[in-house]
Formats: sequence, C-alpha cells, structure tokens
Amino acid sequence: MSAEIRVQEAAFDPGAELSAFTPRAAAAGAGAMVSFTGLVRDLPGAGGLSRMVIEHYPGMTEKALEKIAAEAADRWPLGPVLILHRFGALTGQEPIMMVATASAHRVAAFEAAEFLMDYLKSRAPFWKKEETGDGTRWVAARSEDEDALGRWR
Amino acid sequence: MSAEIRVQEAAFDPGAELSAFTPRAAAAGAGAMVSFTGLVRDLPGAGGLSRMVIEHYPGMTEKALEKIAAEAADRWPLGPVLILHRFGALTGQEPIMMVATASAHRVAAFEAAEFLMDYLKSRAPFWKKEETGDGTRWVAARSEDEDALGRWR
Amino acid sequence: MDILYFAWVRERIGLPKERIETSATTVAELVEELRTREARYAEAFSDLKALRVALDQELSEFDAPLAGVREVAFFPPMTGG
Amino acid sequence: MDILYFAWVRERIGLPKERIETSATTVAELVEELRTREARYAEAFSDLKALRVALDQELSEFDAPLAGVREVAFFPPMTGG
Repeated sequence: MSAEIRVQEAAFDPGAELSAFTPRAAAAGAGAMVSFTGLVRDLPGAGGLSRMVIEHYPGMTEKALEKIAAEAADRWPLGPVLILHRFGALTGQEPIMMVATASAHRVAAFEAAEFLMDYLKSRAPFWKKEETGDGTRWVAARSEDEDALGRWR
Repeated sequence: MSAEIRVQEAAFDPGAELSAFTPRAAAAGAGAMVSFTGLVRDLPGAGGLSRMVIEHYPGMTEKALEKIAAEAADRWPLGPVLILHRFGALTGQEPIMMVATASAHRVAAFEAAEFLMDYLKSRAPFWKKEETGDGTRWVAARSEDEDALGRWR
Repeated sequence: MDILYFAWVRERIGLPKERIETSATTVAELVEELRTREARYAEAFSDLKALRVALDQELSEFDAPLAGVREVAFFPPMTGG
Repeated sequence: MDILYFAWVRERIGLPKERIETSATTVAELVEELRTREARYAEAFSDLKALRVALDQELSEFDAPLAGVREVAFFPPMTGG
C-alpha cells in the first residue's frame, strides 16, 4: 500500500485524479478500484447555500489521515490509496474531497473506501461552515456518522 | 435518475468518464459520488495473462443493464447513474467496466454502486475468456458472486 | 425459433445461432430434442446445472413454457464485471 | 503550553491560539482553569459533551493527563468528508 494524502486549498477535478490513480492501481495488480467524491450540495430554495468554508487543523489533519489510511491497509490487501481534502472557501457543486482505493477484488476495494470515509467523517479534524442567504452556521456532526464507526469494531 | 448505459468495444478512460459524470451529479444536487472500475489483472508468474476476450449477448445485455439500473433507482434516491462495459479483446491492466452513482448522501451512493456491481456480475450476459501462456480458459462463475445477491433480497 | 449459444456452449456446439422447427412445449423438452441430435449437443447439454437459459432475452428456467417464444439462448453462468 | 481553538470554539473565545502557563495536571483541570478566566471561556466550555480535545495532535479524553504535553486543542465534533 502506498498512500497519497493531500490537504489543499486549491480546487481539483475528481476525473483527473482518477486518471492519475488508474495506472498506479493497475501496476499494483489491482482488479478493482473504488472512488468516493464529496460535493458541495447546492441546496435549492430560499437562502440556498452560497458558500462553504472548511477549517482544519494543520499538522493533525495529515497525521489523522495517514493513520486512517494505514489502518485500512492493515485490514484489506490494498494497492494505492488516495485521500484528498480541500480547506478554505468552496462554492456550490465544487468537489470537497475524494478517496480512492484499489485491490485485487471488489469487496475489499468497496469496504476500504467506506472505512476511509467513515473514519474521515468523524476522526479527521475538518469543520464545515455553510453560508446561506439566511446567515452562516457550523455544520453539526450527525450521530449516524459516529454510529457508522461501529461497523468496523 | 437518468441512466447512461454503454456497451462498447472501444477502450475508455475511467478518469475522463468521471470528469463527465461529475457536473451531471452536481447539477442533480448530489453530495456524494461513487465509482467502481474493473481492470484486467496482469497476473505475474508463469503463463501470465496476455489477453482477455469478453463475449456478450447484444440486445439482452442492454436490457439487463437498464433493468439493473432501474432497480437501483427504485431502491435509493439517485442522481445520474453510469454503467459502461467493454466487450471484445482486452490486454493486461486495461479497464474492463465502470459504474458510477450519485446521491445526496454517501451511504446511498455506496450501496447503489455495490448493488449495480453485484447484479452486473451475475445477471448481465457477459462471459470472460482468459488467454495465458498456458492456453485459454473461460472464467468460471464464483459462488460468492451469486451469494452476494442475497444481501439485496 | 432462433437458438443462440454463447461462450463455451457456442464453442462446443460449433455455431453461435441456428433456426429450428420444434414441437417442444418447454425448455426442458427442447433440450431433450437437441441432445438427441449429435454428440456435440449431448455434450454441451450434459449438465444443466452448469447452464443458464434466456427466453426472448430474459433470464428464465428450464421448466418454462416455450409458447410464443421467438428466441432461446443457452450459456454458462455470467462472468461480467 | 499552546492552546488551540477551532471552528465555533475559536469564534466564541475570539482567538485561534494562545500560550498559557498552567499547573493543571489533566485536561479537565485545564478546562476548569480556563472557565474561570472570562465569560467567553465559560460559555465556550459550558458543555464538554459538545467538545473534543486533542493532545499533541492526537484525539484524547478530558480525563487525560497533561504531563509532557505541549499542544492542547479544543474543537467541536469533526464534520469533514
């Protein structure tokens, strides 16, 4: 397993990332690749989302993501792993983050991607703030996200 | 849900497909996109895989894939869905097929992609033949693939 | 009625498609009729558990009736993805 | 010891980082000390269940000892992804 971890302010194109990931997965003998991409939802209706600002904890963020990737590699036989997360100001419909996994078979690639997402949601120090026509608010953590970790214990 | 189903002989780039899929997902209000890509495994060792040939049942293939996509859309609130599968001769490390799903939340996007893959494996009329240094053989169906459908009943 | 063969079934029988006249009323009866034709058919249809059948491009069963069916396809379990 | 604040904790306290001298031996003691400082601290730390703490950039607990710790961070539950 070789993990590529990137925490960046710049926008990215999920397709370009998958194009770069594919030959690395293939060269590692993978038969299955899974990618997950999170997008800023452009909620319709009054006071729709106009902007999202993501704060993070430089230093701890990278350590937390490395740890999550290493734990995934302990549980499943993985080829390359990508974890990419933006911070700063984002507008509607922009990609927020992405993970990609590769393995010999599909179940391992799917499970590892879900594991990375579940841990990233509740254990990596990112905080989202939404700005709408009605004002700004910090996104509240959802108890379902904490509960999702139960699957992996 | 709008499903894009493609059965083609031509090679494709999973990244380019995801680049095209992303704005469609974002425009549909999706916050989560999942993609799965199957690759020809280039098995090392004596008689390694030199070529894969995929046969399919023109007409039935498209119908079966449309039906699987429609069933996924009945089960989860989905944005666009992509199912793309090659036939004909493929060489090592080439992408064989891809599915992509989009939904408001990650669990639906993941589950729908896994559902599409499980049904595609056992219910869409494709057959793989592997050519190695030792000769050619039709890939045998795996009982785990049939068992995987039990999750969705 | 058009009969289609795929993958190793096609290879064993030696052709992808043929048109036949039959009075078989079920898939199983059609298989019995084909088996008596030649050794290559008998061999291809020796183990029905290793085969799948589609009627007019829909997966079906060996005890299904053939009334109104225009296209029957025989093939091994699918291995896409 | 460096104390860092993130998200609404940072906003309520009004600064992202400060250096303090403390004789607190656990996170809980440190929180008590901060609460007595000013109303904005008392408010930020009013409900510990709504807070998380990291010691030297590792998630930790409020009853954890502070011996040897150089950086303490307080923040709400994470909402990445």
